[in-house]
Amino acid sequence: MNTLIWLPFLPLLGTLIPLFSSRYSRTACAFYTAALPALTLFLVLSYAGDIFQGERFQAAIPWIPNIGLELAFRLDGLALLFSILILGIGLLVILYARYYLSEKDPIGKFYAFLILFMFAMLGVVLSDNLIQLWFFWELTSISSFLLISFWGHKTEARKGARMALTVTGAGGLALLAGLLVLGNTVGSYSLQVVLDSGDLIKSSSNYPVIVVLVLLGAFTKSAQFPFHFWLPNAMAAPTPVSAYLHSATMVKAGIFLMARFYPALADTNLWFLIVSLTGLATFLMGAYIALFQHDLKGLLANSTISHLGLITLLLGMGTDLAAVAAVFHIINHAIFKASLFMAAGIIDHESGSRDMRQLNGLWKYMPYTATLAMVASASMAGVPLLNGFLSKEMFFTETLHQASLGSLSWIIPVLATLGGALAVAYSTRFIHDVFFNGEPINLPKTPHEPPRYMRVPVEILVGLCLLVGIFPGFLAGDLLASAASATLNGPIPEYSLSIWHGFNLPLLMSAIAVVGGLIVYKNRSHMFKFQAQFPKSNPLMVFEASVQFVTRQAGTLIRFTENGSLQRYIFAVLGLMVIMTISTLVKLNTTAGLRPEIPVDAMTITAAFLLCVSALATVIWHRKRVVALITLSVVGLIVSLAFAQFSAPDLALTQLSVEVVTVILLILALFFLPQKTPKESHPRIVIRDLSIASLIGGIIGTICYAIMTRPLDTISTFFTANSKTGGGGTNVVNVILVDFRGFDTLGEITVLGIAALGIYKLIARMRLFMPSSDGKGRPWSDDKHPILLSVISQSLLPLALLVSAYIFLRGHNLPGGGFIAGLITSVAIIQQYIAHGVIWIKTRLKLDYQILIGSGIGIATLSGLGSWAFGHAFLSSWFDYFYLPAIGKFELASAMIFDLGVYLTVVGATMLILANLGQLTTSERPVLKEDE
Amino acid sequence: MLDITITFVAAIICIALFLNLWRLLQGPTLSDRILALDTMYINAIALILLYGISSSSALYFEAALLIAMLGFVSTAALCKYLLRGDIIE
Amino acid sequence: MPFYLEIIICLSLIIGASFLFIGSYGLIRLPDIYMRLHSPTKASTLGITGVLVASMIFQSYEKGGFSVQELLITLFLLITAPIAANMIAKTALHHKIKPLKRTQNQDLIDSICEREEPKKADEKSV
Amino acid sequence: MQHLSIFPILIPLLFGAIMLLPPISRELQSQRISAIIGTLFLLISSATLLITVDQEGTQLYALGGWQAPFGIALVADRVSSLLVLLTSFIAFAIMLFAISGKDKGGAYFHPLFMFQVMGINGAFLTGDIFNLFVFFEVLLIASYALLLHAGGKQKTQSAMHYVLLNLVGSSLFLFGLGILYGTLGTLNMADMAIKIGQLEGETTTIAKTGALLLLIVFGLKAAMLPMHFWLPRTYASASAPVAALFSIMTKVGIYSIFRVYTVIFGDEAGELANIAQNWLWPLALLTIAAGSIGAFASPNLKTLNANLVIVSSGSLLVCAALNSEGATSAALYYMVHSTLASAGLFLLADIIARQRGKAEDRIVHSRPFSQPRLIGFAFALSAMTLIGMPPLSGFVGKIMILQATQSMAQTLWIWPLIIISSLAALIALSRAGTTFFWRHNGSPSTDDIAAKPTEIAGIALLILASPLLVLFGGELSEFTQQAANHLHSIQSSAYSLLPGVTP
Amino acid sequence: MKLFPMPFHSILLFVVWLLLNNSFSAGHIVLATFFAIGIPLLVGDMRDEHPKIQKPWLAIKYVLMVLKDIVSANIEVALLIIGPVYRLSPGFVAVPININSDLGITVLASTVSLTPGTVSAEVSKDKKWLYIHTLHLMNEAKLVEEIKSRYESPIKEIFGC
Amino acid sequence: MEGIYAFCVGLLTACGIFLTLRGRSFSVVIGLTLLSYAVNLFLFASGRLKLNAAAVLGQSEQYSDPLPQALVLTAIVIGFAMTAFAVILAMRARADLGNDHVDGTLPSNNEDSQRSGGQH
Ligand code: NA
Ligand code: NA
Repeated sequence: MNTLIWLPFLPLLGTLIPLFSSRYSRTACAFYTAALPALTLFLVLSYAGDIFQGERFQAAIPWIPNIGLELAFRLDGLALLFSILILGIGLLVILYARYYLSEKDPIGKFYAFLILFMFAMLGVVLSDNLIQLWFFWELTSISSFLLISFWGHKTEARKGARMALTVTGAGGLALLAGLLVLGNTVGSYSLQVVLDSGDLIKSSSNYPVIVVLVLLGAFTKSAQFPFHFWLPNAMAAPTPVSAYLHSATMVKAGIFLMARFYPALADTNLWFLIVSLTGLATFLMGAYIALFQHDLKGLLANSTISHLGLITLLLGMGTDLAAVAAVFHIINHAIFKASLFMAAGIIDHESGSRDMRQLNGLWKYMPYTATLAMVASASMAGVPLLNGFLSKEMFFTETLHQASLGSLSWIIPVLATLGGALAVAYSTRFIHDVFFNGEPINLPKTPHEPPRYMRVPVEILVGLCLLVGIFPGFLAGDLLASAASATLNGPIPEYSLSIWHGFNLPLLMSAIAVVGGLIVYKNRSHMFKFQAQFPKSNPLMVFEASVQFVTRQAGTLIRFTENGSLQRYIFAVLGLMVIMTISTLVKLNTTAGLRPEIPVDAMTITAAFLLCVSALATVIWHRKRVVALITLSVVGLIVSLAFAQFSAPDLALTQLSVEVVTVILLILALFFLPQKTPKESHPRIVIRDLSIASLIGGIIGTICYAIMTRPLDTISTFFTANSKTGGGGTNVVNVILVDFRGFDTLGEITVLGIAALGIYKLIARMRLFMPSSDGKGRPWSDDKHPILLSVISQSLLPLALLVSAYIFLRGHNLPGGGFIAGLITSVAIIQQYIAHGVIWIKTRLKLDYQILIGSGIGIATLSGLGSWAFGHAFLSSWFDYFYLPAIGKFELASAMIFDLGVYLTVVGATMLILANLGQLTTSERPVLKEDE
Repeated sequence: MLDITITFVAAIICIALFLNLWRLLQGPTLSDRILALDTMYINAIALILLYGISSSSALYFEAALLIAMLGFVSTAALCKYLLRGDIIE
Repeated sequence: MPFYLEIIICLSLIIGASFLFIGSYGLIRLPDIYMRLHSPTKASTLGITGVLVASMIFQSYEKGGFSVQELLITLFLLITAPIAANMIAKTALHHKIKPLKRTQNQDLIDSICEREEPKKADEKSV
Repeated sequence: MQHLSIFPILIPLLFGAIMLLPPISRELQSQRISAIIGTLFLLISSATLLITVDQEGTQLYALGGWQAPFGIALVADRVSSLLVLLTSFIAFAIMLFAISGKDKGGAYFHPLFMFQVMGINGAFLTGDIFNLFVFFEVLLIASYALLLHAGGKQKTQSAMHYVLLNLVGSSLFLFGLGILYGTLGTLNMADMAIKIGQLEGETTTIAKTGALLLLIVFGLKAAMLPMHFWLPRTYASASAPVAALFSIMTKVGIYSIFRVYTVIFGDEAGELANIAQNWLWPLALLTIAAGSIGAFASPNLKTLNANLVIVSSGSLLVCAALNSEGATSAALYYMVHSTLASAGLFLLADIIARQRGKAEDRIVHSRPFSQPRLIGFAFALSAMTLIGMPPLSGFVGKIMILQATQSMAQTLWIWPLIIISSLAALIALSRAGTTFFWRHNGSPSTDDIAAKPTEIAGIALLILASPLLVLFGGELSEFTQQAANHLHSIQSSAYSLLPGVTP
Repeated sequence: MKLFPMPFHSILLFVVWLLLNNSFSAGHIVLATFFAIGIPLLVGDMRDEHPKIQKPWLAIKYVLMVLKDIVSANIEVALLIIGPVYRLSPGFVAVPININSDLGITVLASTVSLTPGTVSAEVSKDKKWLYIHTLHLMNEAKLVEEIKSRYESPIKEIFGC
Repeated sequence: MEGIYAFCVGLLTACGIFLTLRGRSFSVVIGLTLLSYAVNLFLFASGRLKLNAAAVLGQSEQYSDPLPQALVLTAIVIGFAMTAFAVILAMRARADLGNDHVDGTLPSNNEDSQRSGGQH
């Protein structure tokens, strides 16, 4: 496989190395950590020659084709440039961090995060697929979050990191949207295709959306105005992190993005307006704010913002030369800013402070470091013979060569010069305030030169500043050319990298900037005074406050909607139901269908009247609970009669037996509940509820009527036709239950069993309210077990069992079955509990209801599994007729075994519920087993 | 003749049910209501049997039997509740 | 169906229904709960028996065999009706529901409620 | 294997029943062992089923030998077998977690767990709409009982709402079923799909009300606005393994919506074609919004996670509303991803709550963790998955959903909401994470509260599944694509699912 | 364990099974026997000790008598109900009883409830008194005497207690 | 007949819904029970009403639709299980939370509820 694929993954592999090598020594750890990035850098450089020749390397393997994601890498000039920056500066930072971090800091973790970030950055710059690019883009956000919050115990670190993550994360999401639109527009997520489709994109109606979304991603990452505020607060990170992320890598990712998509998106008015104006604003604002920072890193951070603005401005101009200048400044800024951060870190490390009001006159204590810092600062200020000068000259030149603002185009060079002056001013401040300007004030430590190797990275970078500044063509020429060519996706314009271009306008602008900057610095006290008039606003506080605000508002809203009122929740469900059904039902023109209706008879009217009156009485008296229970029983009774009347004897039987068990259950529960319901609904609520209840009643009634009066073509004829021949029973309903749809029944008894288990759980830990008197304050009677009831119940038990056996056995052919039989048995046993009490039963009835449930479900399931032995599907039934002498013909059916399972489950479940509930008040109450 | 008788008898039982309902709603005591419910069970049995006769079907017998068996249990449980609160003790 | 059978069925139906009706009627008509207890307990049991007999004869004829299942319902009712009446009476007494004013031996009610032996008339007067 | 399709239902059923019987019922240890064996069997058989379906196509299982539409048929197609495997996988992982002690605090944890899994698998596999109701009830009743596991006022209170709301829901379900049977005369979903196209006149209108009633029921399960209110409190109060298992329950509602409204009321349903979509649109988007707002307002991690479940429900409902193969494929991928992620976080939240002393999982400062690295790492992975950040699975699902929009209007509504919801998750989870792992006072607890090996294993299975979903995202998304393709073509080839009838 | 712990019930169950099934077929007789033996064995424990029926013939005679009384009771009560209510003179009566078995007391109380104008309302704790309510109390002493002679003594005799 | 039947179903539904919307658990349970009656009758009616047509082979000349009957039977059982659970949960809530309001807390500023609160 192409080595290109492995390039970014080599450092990823390296993420593990520091975690395991940190136990040896910090130096060893740093050494091992550096190995793979160094190797990667070596590999990258090995491509350099060909790339300088204009070649481009690409490699791809499919990954998730459905979303257009493939593992695709490209190494062209731009990628090469960034890879070298990422890996090169990364290696220096590894070395630097070895000395910067204290013994207490977990260096292994630090390196791991750093390498992870390096991997992500490499992924971004090497990506040849839009989705993959975004993939790594987000990884940079995450890994930078981890790095910024490395000292997470500090509030600023935590909050700063979170803010950085939020802002860049939001931008990342916008970027994703932008890239998806871009991909859709082009029809491919391949970067090369996109880059080659510039015209298509720019003429597409999606173009503005794409530009805005992609730029949102870029601007947030590169701290462009108005998203710049996160960067200074990210300075809570350890300085090596700043030196890496905020000079050469992370913040450059946004710049990289703009450069990467330059051929596809740039060179339109929209692009120019957004990008260059944003860049300009950022450039000036960053420089201005940098001037007022007392914190060394704050100054550098804002200067970074400013320089990023400068690059953005260049990229926005849309000319090829501006793009070249931008690429060049990317290189130069990375070099001097990294060295400056490192110098600041050394100062902080050795003096214990970064406050320029305390740091004075360090020249005396650390002259060597001071020299390095001063060179780098000078480069930042754009002093000749240093690299910063060259790209700034190009920048000034380009500001003069544009006419985008029409007659107002002169504003740009003027403002650029102003920005240059501010840069000179803050660079001067960095040099003068720190290294000169009297004696240090209250420093925690006496400053001295850092360890030898801590300086090495700075030395290298500052050396590069000088070398590039003096021999630009030799050192950076090819790199710049190939990077610029990749940026432009085509030939590069003519430009000269020489130091001296003669006396020209840009040189004048530089001169003005230097002089102006010095003047500004000189009069800084006035400016500080001027600035002091404005209220200080810490972006972090603002950010936190706004997050807090949103959180609070969200909380208020949630407390309002999710107010914990079940009545409201149910109302919401029902309200939705009313809206949905009514919107449909209005289209029903005729309620009655063509099916002839059954004539009405007196019996039906009576029953209906009884039903309605009792139902209404239940509602009206629902606050008198026992009365409501009695009227509810009447409703249940009438419902069973209705089933009986309309040819459903099985249903009638089931309804009757369930009814009794339910009533007993409700009575049992009523003992532990208040006897009465207070009147607490506001009349308005009552009217509201009455309205929705009547509406729903009306809807359901209407639908019910509409259905019943229409003919139906159903599959049921199959059941009546096959019940006897296929299922071996004449009671079709029962055959459906135990055979045709036995699976439903299996589920149903499982439900019953589970309900019983759940109820047992509920009861097992229940605290009790045991009223000593009824609702009217009358004490309970002392007759626990009325004698007549006790005696009669004993006699009824065998009879009831016989009846349930009868109901069970006939079920297959006549109304009945295991379920009803089970309920009858349960009621009979409950009757014994009522009549005799728990203790009496306990000594006489040794039934483990839990085992009944388990075996019931088990038997039903096994009866279904039996058919497997004969190669039939689960629950396939068999039945046969047998002849025994003297008895005659009789039938045996597997369905009966199934029904036995049903019977056992029903008895077990009902008894587990009722008996345990009853036992609550006794010494036999269920308690939690110790081991559970 | 049987048809007319059945209609007539059904009407009578229906009236009886109305009377039970009246007592059930009227009360005045809970005992009255339970008594009314208990009587209703009996009238319901009659109604079911009558329906069985009128439709010449023996399928309704079990329903009647169950009402007889289970109605008693529910009456007993309600009474026990009024007496003791706790019906299983 | 032979005419005599039809007559018998009709008769038992009418007799049964009448008793059922009277039972329910008494439930409305009688003035206190204790008196009302009598009417469904007794009148209804006979009433239901009438209907059951009719059903028995009818179903026996319909099936061409004999159908005596209905006896079971009677059996159940005969066993349970007194107990139900007893339970209801107990609740009424427990709730100290005042009987009709002219009820005799009202002084017994306290003893009944307490399930004590009746207090002798002479003890009471002391 | 002939009976493979029913294994995912029978295995938990039988294990559940056996655990109620002695000798296993007597000893917690033997219940644990059988629970692990049971879920492992389940996992193996579900995986086998998926492979079989992938290779041999949809498996029909006619229960009792009665062919559809007369008997109940199980339909193991790519969609259902994927979700069954998902269920089995999280069941296994959760069970690993639970046997370290979370199964204590109340009786019957293991059998109830098994029964709930059975209910979920049954709901996925059944091809019969009434049987779906039955399995809904199985999984609901088991969830009621499990919700109360280990007791506490909070649980009782939230269970009250959950149970009563669902009881109302079940009533509506039956009304809906009554209407559909009363107009179509059949219960098998494929048969319904055929008959729905043949409906004439005003019966169509009646059938439509039935369909909409079902939408409400499924919406209630899926926590669709305005029926989502119950979810945060319920999930937040449930004990960890239960909450984790619940993370698949909203998906049952979503799945049913896909089944019913693409198969029965799909493109070929004549007048009733795509009736749900008009309702789903606004409600789905509002659900995302409500979940995001809830996530913002969440005072603790469990509530936060619960609100993210609502967000994921909303996103899935959006896919249902989009009603295209791409959207369905996205939904299937997203379902797998979000179920695993939220289950993992629910388990993790328990460890977090345990190690933070009185602060529990509230987003306030607390004592430090006793296993900060392990938990921090797990939390970070979990959070990134849920936010939808690469390299974890959330981003694939998110992109698939975003790519599924087809018209400008769809894009304009869906994209901002999906993106803002991700941002809300990002903010909420990063706030929670930084607070948990960095805002400390005091010293770690000295009690024995460290995560136990099986707990770690359970969480690891769930959390580490996420990178695998990305790594093998190509295969998985190809599978979901085929599954979606199948789901959308069932209606036109319904007779192939009905061996009992001929066109 | 005895094969027939409850002989009376066994017979009852046997008969009831045949009644339920309306059949005297061999198959049902086998089943009836099975249940007549099986169910008492199953519920044998669920019983208090009750006296056995000592004089079955007397029991049958008693049952027939009660049935006859029930019919007359019904007619009597029906007449009372439809007659003028203001003439009714209800009352409570305490009947001293002397039966040493709960079963006996229950049978007596049930009989009383089923027969003319009386309902058993309560049994005293010491089981020496049966309180009844009469719909139309004419002669208290006569009523007590009638209950004791007509019902209580045969019951005592039947159960031998 | 169908009209009366539908009216009853509608009325039961309305009664059930109204009670389900009450604040106290017992009322809600009663409401759900009423609602489940309505549901069962409704589901039953989806097979259409028929007289003298029990689906028992050989017992009638025509057969009513047995399938909805089987469904209703299942629904009744499940409904019972659910109701039972809800009832016990209501008890448990009363025990745990000290009141029988479905929300676990009594609505504030309500004289009636405070008065009744002292009753137990
Ligand atoms: Na009790
Ligand atoms: Na008790």
